[in-house]
Amino acid sequence: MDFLLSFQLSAPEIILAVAGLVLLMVAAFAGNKSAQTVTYLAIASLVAAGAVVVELFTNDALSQGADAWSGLYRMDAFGNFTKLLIYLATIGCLIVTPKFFDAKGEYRPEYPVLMIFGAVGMGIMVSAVDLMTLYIGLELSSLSSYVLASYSRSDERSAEAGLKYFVLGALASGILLYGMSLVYGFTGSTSYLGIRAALADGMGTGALFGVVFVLAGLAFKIAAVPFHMWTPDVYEGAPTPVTAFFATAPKVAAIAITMRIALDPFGAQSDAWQQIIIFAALASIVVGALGAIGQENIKRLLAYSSINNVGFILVGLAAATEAGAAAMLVYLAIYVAMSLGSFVAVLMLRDKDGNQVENISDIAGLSRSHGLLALCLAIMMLSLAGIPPLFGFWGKFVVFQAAVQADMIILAALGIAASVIGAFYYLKIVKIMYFDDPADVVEAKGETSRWVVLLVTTIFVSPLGYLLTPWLGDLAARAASAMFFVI
Amino acid sequence: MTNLGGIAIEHFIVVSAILFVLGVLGIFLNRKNVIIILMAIELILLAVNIQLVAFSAFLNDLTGQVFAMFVLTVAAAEAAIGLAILVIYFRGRGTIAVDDVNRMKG
Amino acid sequence: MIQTLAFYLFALLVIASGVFTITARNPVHSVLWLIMAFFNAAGLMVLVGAEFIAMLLVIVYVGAVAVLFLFVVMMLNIDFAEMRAGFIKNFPLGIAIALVLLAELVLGIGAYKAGALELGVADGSAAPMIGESNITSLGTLLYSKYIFLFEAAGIILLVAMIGAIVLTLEKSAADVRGQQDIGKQNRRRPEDATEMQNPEVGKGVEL
Amino acid sequence: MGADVMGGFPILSTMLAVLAVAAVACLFVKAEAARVIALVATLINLACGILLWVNYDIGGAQWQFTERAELFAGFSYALGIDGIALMLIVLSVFLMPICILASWESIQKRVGEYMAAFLFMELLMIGVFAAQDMFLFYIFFEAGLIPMYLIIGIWGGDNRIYASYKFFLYTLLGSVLMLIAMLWMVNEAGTTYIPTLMNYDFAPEAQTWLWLAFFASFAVKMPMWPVHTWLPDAHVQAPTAGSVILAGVLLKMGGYGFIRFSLPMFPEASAQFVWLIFGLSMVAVIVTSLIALVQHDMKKLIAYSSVAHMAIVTAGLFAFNVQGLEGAMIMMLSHGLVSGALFLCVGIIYDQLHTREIDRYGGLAINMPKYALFFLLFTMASIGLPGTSGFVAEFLSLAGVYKVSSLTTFVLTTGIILGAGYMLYLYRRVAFGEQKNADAAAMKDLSLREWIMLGPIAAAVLWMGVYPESFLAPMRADIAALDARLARAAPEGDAKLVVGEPLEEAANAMPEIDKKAEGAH
Amino acid sequence: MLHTSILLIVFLPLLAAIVGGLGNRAFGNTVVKTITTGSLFVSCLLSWPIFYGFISGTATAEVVPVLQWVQSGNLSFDWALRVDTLTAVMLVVITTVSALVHLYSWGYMDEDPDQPRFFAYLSLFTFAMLMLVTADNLVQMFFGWEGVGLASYLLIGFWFKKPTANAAAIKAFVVNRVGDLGFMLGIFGTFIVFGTTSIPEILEAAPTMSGATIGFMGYRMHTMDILCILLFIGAMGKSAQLGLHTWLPDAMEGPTPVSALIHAATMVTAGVFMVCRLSPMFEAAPVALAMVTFVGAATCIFAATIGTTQWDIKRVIAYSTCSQLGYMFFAAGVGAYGVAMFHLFTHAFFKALLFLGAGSVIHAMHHEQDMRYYGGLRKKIPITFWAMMFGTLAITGVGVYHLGAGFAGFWSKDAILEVAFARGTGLGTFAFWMGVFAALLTSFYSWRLMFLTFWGKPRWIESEHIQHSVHKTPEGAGEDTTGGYQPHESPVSMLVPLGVLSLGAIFAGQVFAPSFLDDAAFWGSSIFFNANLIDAMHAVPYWVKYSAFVVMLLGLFGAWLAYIKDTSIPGKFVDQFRYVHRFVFNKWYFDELYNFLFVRPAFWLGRKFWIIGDQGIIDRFGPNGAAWVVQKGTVAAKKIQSGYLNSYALVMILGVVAAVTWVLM
Repeated sequence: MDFLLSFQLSAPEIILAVAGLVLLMVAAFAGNKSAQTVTYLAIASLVAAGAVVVELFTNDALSQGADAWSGLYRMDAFGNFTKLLIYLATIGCLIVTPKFFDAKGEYRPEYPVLMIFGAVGMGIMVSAVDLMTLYIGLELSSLSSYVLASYSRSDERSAEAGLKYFVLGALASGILLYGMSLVYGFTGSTSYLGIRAALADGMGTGALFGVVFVLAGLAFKIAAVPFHMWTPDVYEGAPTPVTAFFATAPKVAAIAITMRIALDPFGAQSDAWQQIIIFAALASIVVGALGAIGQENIKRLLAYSSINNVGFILVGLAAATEAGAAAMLVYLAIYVAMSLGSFVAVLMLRDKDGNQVENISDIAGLSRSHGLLALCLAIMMLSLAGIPPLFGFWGKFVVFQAAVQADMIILAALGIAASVIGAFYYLKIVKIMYFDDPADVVEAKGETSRWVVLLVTTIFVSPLGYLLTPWLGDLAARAASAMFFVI
Repeated sequence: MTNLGGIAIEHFIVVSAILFVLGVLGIFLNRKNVIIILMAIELILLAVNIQLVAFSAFLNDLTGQVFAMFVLTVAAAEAAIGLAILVIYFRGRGTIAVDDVNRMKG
Repeated sequence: MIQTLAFYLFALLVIASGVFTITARNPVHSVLWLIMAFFNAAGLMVLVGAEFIAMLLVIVYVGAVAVLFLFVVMMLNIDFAEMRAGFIKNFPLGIAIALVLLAELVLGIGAYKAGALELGVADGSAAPMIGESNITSLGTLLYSKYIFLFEAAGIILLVAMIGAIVLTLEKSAADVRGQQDIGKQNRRRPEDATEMQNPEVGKGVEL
Repeated sequence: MGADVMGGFPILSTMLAVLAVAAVACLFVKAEAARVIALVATLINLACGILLWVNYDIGGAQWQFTERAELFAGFSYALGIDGIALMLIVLSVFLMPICILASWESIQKRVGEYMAAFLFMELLMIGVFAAQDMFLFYIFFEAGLIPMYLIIGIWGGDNRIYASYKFFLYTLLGSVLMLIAMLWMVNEAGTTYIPTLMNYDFAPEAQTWLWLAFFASFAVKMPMWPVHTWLPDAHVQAPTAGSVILAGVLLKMGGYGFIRFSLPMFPEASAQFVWLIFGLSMVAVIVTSLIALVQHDMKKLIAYSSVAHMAIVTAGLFAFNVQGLEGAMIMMLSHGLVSGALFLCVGIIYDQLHTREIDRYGGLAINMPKYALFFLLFTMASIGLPGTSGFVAEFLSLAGVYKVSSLTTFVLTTGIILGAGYMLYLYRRVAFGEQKNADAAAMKDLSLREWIMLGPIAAAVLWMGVYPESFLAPMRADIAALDARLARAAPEGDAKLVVGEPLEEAANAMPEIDKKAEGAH
Repeated sequence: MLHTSILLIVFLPLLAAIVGGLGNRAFGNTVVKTITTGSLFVSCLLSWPIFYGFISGTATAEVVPVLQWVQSGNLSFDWALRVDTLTAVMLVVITTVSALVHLYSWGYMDEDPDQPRFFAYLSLFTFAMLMLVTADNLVQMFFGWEGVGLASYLLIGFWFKKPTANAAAIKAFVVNRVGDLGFMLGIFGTFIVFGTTSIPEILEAAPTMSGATIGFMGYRMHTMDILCILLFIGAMGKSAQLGLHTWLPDAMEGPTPVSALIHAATMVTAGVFMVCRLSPMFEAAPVALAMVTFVGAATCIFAATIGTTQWDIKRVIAYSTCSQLGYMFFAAGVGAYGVAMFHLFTHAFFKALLFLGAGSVIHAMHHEQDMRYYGGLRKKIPITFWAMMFGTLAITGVGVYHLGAGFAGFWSKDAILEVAFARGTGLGTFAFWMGVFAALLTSFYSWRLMFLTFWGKPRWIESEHIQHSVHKTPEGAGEDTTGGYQPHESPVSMLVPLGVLSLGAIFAGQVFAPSFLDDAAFWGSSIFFNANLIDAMHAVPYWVKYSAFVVMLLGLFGAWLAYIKDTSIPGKFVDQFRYVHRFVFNKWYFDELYNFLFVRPAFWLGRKFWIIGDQGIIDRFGPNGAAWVVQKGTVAAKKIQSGYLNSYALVMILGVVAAVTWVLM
C-alpha cells in the first residue's frame, strides 16, 4: 500500500480532520470568545480542502481516479464533484450561522468544529468504495448531525428534533447495517468491486434482502418516502442554520452514496431495486407535495419541499443510466443552491424582537416591506417549483430527460404531473408575499454575509444560471462516468 | 468453516434475525420510555454483530470481525450521543415518555 | 455436541434477554437484561472462534455502555412507577408486521433449512493467518489494511465526546463553580454563622 | 431573405433585449418613469415588429431573421420566424403599447413591478413565437405563467387568488406532459431544432401519444372545452390589460402550438384525432355560446365568447387544408385584436364605474357615442360581420372544415347565430336602452388616450377584413408547406361528390307551345 | 364611362355614410343631410342611364375589379362590381327609392336630434345593398347581405332608447343569421363542388352538376338540390319567408322611411334577387325549385291572412310585403325569373309609396300608428290620400287585360298568376290558387286600410299620442271625436317622393312590361330565361287572366261592406270565428312558438350549461375536484405525520417490509 499516494488522494479529508483537531484545541483553550475566529478558520480550511479537491479534479494524471487505502477509498470525479458541493454548502451554512446564535448568546466554537467533522464524514462517504468506509463516514456525519440538531439548548423543539433524528437515524443505521451484513455474507466481500463481481451472475435472496435493507437505510438519510417521517420534525426543530445544513450538505452526501451503491456494487442487479426506487420517487414527490400544502411553518414547508425534490432526484436514479446519474448531480447542484438560498432568506426573517419568523402568515406582503428579500425568496420558490426560466427547471429537465431516455415514460409522466401539486405550495409563498396585505411582522436586518450568500444563490438559480449549464453539465457528466468507469 | 458441530450459518442468521426484529419491536411498540428505545437500538446492533461475526467465521474471512469492531465502536459513540440528547431533552421537558415527544407534528 | 448445546443455550438466552429488555417495566431491569444479552452474544461469538470480538463486546458493552445507561437512568431520577405502561394502540399491527418481517427474513433467506445456504466466497485477502491467534490476525489487519477506518473511527469517538460535552455541559454549572469562593468558605467560623439564644421557659425563640 | 435586408442584424434578440433591460429598469424607478419606460420599450418593439414585417421576404426562405447559438447539450438559442410566427409577433407587439396605455391610469399601486411584469410577458410572448429550439420554446411558453400569475394575483379583482391559482396550475399541468413528449422526441430524433423536427417522421404509434401530450398542453392553453373553465375566471379577475394580453396573445400560443408542433410533427396522429377536435369544437361552440348568453358579467361573457371562437380555430386547423389553416390563423389574429379591443372597451367603463355588472350600465350610446361606435364595431367584428376581420377568419376556417365534415360545419356555423345573439344582447344592455343608472349616465366619453388605444385596433380590424392579403401573404408559403406535409394524412371529406348523369332537362323546361294560340300583352 | 359611374354609384353612398357618420358633430345636421342625400341623387342619376342602356340593348355586362380580397389556396374572391341587366334593374330600384327616402326623411325626421346618424345609416345601407347586387362572387354578395343586415339592425334600433326597438333589431339580426347559416353552408358547398365562388363560373358549370350527388351531414343528396336549398334558406331569412318571417313585422319599430326603403323596396327583395341571380343553378335543382315555389306560395297566403287582422298601419303593409315576396318566390320557383324580377321592380315603387304614405299619415297623426284611431283623413291630407290610393290601386292589381292598361301591380302580379298556371305542374297550379286567394285578401286588407284611415269619422280622440299632443284627456263620447286635433299635410320634402313614386306605381308596369316579361335579349345571360314558359304564360285562358281582377273586386267589396257600410260586421265576424281570428291575429303564434322552441330553451340551456355543466361538473370534478383530492391528501399526510416516534418507526418498518415483500414476489 502506497501510503503517500493514499495520503494525497484522501488529502481533503485529512486536511479537514487535522483542521478540525487544531480548531478543537483552539476552542478548548480560547473558550467561547473564539467562536467567530474558529468559524473563519473552519471556512478557510474548507476552502483549502476544496482547493485540494479542485486540484485533484483537474489533475490529468488522476483523471481516471485512483484507489487509496487498500481499496477502501476511491478518489474520482464523482467524489470530487459531490465533495465540492458539500464543501460549498457547508461554507454557505457556516457563513450565515454566527449571527443566529449570537442573538441568544449560544454560539460556541464547537459548532464549526462539528461541521468540519461532519464534512469529513461526508467526504469519506462519497469516496467510499467499501461498505465499511461507507458506514464509518456515514456515522461520522450522522453523529455530528444529531448533535447539531439538538444544538440549541434553549429551544425545546431543538432537543426533540435531536431525539427524533437520533432514534430514527439509529434505527436506519441498524437497518443499513443489517443489510450490509447480509450483503457481506452472501457476496463474501464488503468492497464494491467484490460485491459487484459476486453479483455479476445473479443474486440469491439473501443478497437481495441485503440490497433492499441497504437501500432502505440510505433512503432514510435522503429522506425518501416512506423513510421521510423524521424530516419535517427535525427541520422544524433544529436551529435554522442547522436545518439549512441538513437540507444541503448531508443530502448531497446521502444521495451521492445512494447513487454510488445502487449503480456500482448493485449496478448489475438494477432490476432488483429499480422498482423500489421508482415507487420511492413517486411517493416522495406526491407525499412531499401533499404534506407541504398544509404547512404553516416555513421550515416545515421546506422540509416537505426537500422530500418532494428528493423524489425528482430519484427519478434520475430510477433510470439507472449514466445520463441519469449526471442528471441527478446537476439537480443536486441546483437544489443545494435553492435550498441554501431559501433557508438564508428564512434566516433573515426576524421580528422586532429579533426572533426568527417562521410562520408563513407572518411574511404576508413582504414584497412591499422588503422587496429584494421577497424577490429572492420568490425566485427560490418558483425555481423549486421548476418553472422555467428559473434554473430549477433545468434540474427537473435533465432528470426527466434521463428517465425518458431510459424509456421510463410513464414514470416521467407521472412524476412531472405530480410536480404540479408541488407548484401549489411554492406559489402559496409567492402569493402570500406578493398578493396579501402586509402583516408588518418582519423586520429584516441586512447582514452583509447573509446577503452575499442569498444573492449569490439567487443569481445562480435565476435564468443567468443557464450560463453555467455547459460547465455544470460537463462536470456532472465526468462525475457520472467516473462511477461507471469502474465497471 | 461450513459446519460447526452441526450448527450451520442458518442458525446464526435466525438468531440474529430474531434479535433484529426484537430490537425493531422495542422501538416501535414502546411508549413508556425513550431509554428502552436506546436499548432496543443496541439490540439491533448486537444482532448485526452476531451476524457479521458468524458470516466472518463461516466465510473464513476476518473482514466481518473488523466490521463488527467498528460497529461496536460506533455503537458506543451512538449510545453516548443518544444519552446526551436524552439528558438535555429531559432537562427541557422533565419527561422521557415516548408519548410526550410529539410537540412537532403535522 | 457440546457446541450444539452451547449454541442453543446461548441463543435461547440471548433471545429471552432481548425479549425482557424491551418488555421490562423498570428500565434498570432492562439494562440488566441487556447485559445478559451481551454476555450470551459473546458466548455465541466465542463458539465461532471470534474470541477478541467476544471480549470486546463484554468490555465495551457491559463495562462501558451498559453502565452509561444505568448511570443515565439513575441521573434522570424518574419516577418509573408513574410511567405509562403498555404498548402503543396499534400493537397488533406492530406485532403482525414484526412477525411478517421475521418470517420473510427466515423463510426468504432460506435459513429454515440448515445447510442449504450458499454464502459468498471471500477473496482470501483477509483470511485468518494460519497458526496465529484471532487477536493477532485482527490486529495485523486493523493496523494495515483498515488503518484509515481505524483512524476515522477514532474521530467518531472524538465527535461523540465533543457532542456529549457540548450538549450536556451546563453553562450554569460552570457559573456555579465560578461563584464559589473556597477561601471564603474556609474562613467561615462558627461565630459568624451561629448565634447563642437563651429563651425563657415557655416563651420559645423569636426568629 | 429578411436577414439580408437587415444585414444580419439580430433584430429578434434586440427586441428581447430591449424588453429585458426595460423590465429590470422598471423595477427600480418611480411610477411615472416606469410608465414611460414601458411605453417607450413597447413602442421600440412595435417599430421592430413593423420592421420585421416590412423586411420579411415573402416567398423567400421559410425561416428568416434566424439567429443561432449553440448553448449546451443539444440546447441552442435558436431564433427565427416564418410567416406564421411573424404575424403573431406583430400581433403581440401591436397590442403591447395599447396595454401599457390601458394601464396608464387604472394601475396606481406598484406600477414599476406591473410594468416589469408586462414587459417580461411581452419578452416571453415574442420568445415563444420566435423560438426555433423546442426547449427554448418550452421555456418561453412556460415562463409566461409567472408574470401572468403575478398580474392577476397582484392587480386583479376580488377573487384574484382563486383565479390566479387556477390559471397557473391548470396550464402548468397541461404543459408538463408536453415536456415529457418533447424529451422523447428529442431523444428519438436527435435534435431540438424545430424546423428539422417539423419534417421528421415519427412512427405513427408513437405519434398518438406524443400528440396527446401536446394536446394536453395546447388544449388547455387554447382553451378547448372542457378544459376552458380557467379562462373565464382568469379574464374576469385580471386587470384590463391582463385580459387583453390573455385573450389577445396567450390563447394564441395554443393555436400556434397546434400549427407548429401537433400538425407538422404528427400528421398521422392529427388525422387520427380529427374526430376529437371536431367533437370538442362543436360542443364548445354550442355550449359556451349558450353560456355567454346568460352572463351578467361583461368580461365573463367575452371570455366565454373567446372559447367559442377558439373552437373555430381548432376546427379550422384540423381541417387539413389551406383554407382551414389560413382561416384559423386569421381567426387567431382577428380574435386577438377583437377580443382585446372588447376587453379594452370593458376596461374603459370599468375604470369609471368599477363594476363589470352588465345591469349597472345602459344607454351609454347617449353619453358616450364615440365609445358606443367603437364598441359596436368590435361587437360586429366579433360576430363576424363581413368587412371585418372576423368574417374572413370564420369564412375561411369554416370553408376549410366543410371540406372535411359538413355536419361539423353546420354545428360550428350555428355559432354565428348564437354569437350574434349574445354579443348583440350584450351591446343592447350596455349601450342601448334608457340610462338606468345616474352614475353610468354621467360617465365621460373616450379620452384622447383611449382613442389612441382603440383607433389603431379598429383600423387593423377593418384592414384585415377588407384586404387580408397583407396578413395572408407572409403566411402563404408556410401554410402551403404545411398543407403539403399534411396531405398524406389528410382525412377524406364527407362530401364525396359523384358526378352523375345530367338530368334530362332543366327543372322548369317547358315544351314549346303554339305562339299563335293566344295574343300577347 | 360605365366603370366610373358604377364606382361612383356604389362608393358615393359609402363615402357619404362615413363622412356623415363620423363627422356628425363637426358638420351639423344640414351638411350631413345634404351630403348623403346629394350623393344618393347622384347615384340615382347615374343608375338610370345604365338601366336604359340595357333596355335599349346598347350596354353589355361588365365586371369592374376593385381590390383583391381573399386568396387562400384555391379559394379566392375579390372585390369587384358586376353590372348586367339584373344588376341594372336593382340599381335603379335601390338608388331611386333610396334617394327618395333620403329626401323624404328630411321632413319625416325633422324633429329628431340624431338626424346625421340616421342619414349615415341610410347611406350605409344603400352602399351595402349596392354591393350585394353588384357582387361578382357569392362572398361579396354575402358581404352585402350582411351589410344590409347590419344597416337594418341599426335602423330598426335607431331609437335605441325604446326597448321594443332594440328587441326588434336583435330579432331581425338573429333571425337573418339563421338564414345566413344556410347561405354560408351553401357557399361552402358551392365552393367544394365547383371550386370557386365566382358567380359566372358557377352558373356556367351548374348544368354539368345536374344529377350529381354529394354527401351532406351523413346523407347522400342531389348536389344541386342541396346547394340550392341551402342558398334558398338564406334567401328565406332575408326575404322573410314563412318560418323566418317573424322579424319583419317587428322591424316596423324602425322609423317609417326605413321600412319603406329596407323592409319593402330593397333589402327584403334580396332573396328574390339571389334566386334570380343564381337561376341557372336552381334550374338544375328541381327539388329546390319546388321548395321555392311552395314556400313562396305558402308565405303569400299566410302573410295575407295576418294582414287582414292587424290594426297597426305599418304592420298591415309589412305583412303585405311578406305576402308580395311570396308571389315573387313562387314566380321564380316555377321558372319565371323575369316575372319575379318584374314584380320586384314594380313592388318596389308601390310598396315604398304605401310605406311613405303611411309615414305621412303617421306624421300627420303625431306618430299614432293604430288604424282604429284614424278615420276621415281624406280631406285633411289629400295629397297623401291620393298617393296612398295610387299605391293601393297598384298593389291590388287594378287593370283590365283587354284594355291593355293597369297599375304597376296589375302587370306584374297577373303575370305571376298566369305563369304559375301556365307552368302546368301540380305545384304550379297550387301556387296559382294560393296566389288568387292571396290576391283576394290583398285587396281586402289594402282597402280595409284605406277605408279605416281615410273614410269614416275621425276616431283620433282615443289615441294617447293625440291626447298627448293636444294635452287633453277624452271627455266622454262627445260629438267631437277629433279631440281637437288638426292633422296637417306633410312638408314638401315628403310629398315630392310620394309624387315620384306614385308615377312609378302608376306607370312602371305599363312601361317596362315588354322588356321584363318578354324580352330575352334584355335579360341576356343575367338570368335563366325560359322563353317557352313565357309563351305558355301568354296562352293561358281568359278566366285565368281575369281571375285576379275579379278577386280584387271581391276584396274591395268585402272591405267596403265591413268598414264603410256596416262597421259592426268585423266585430260579429270576430265573435263568430273567435278562435280562428285569435290564431290569425296573433300571427299564427309563430313568435310564441319560437320563444318556446328556441329562445327560452337557449337561455335555460345556457344557465344549465353554466351552473350545472361548467360549475357543477367541470369545475367541481375538474380543478376543484383535484383541489379537493389534494386537500384530503394533505389532511391525510398531516395525520400520518403524528409526531410520535413509534409511528414514524412503524412506517419505516412498514416500508422495509413492503419492499422486501415486493422483491420476494
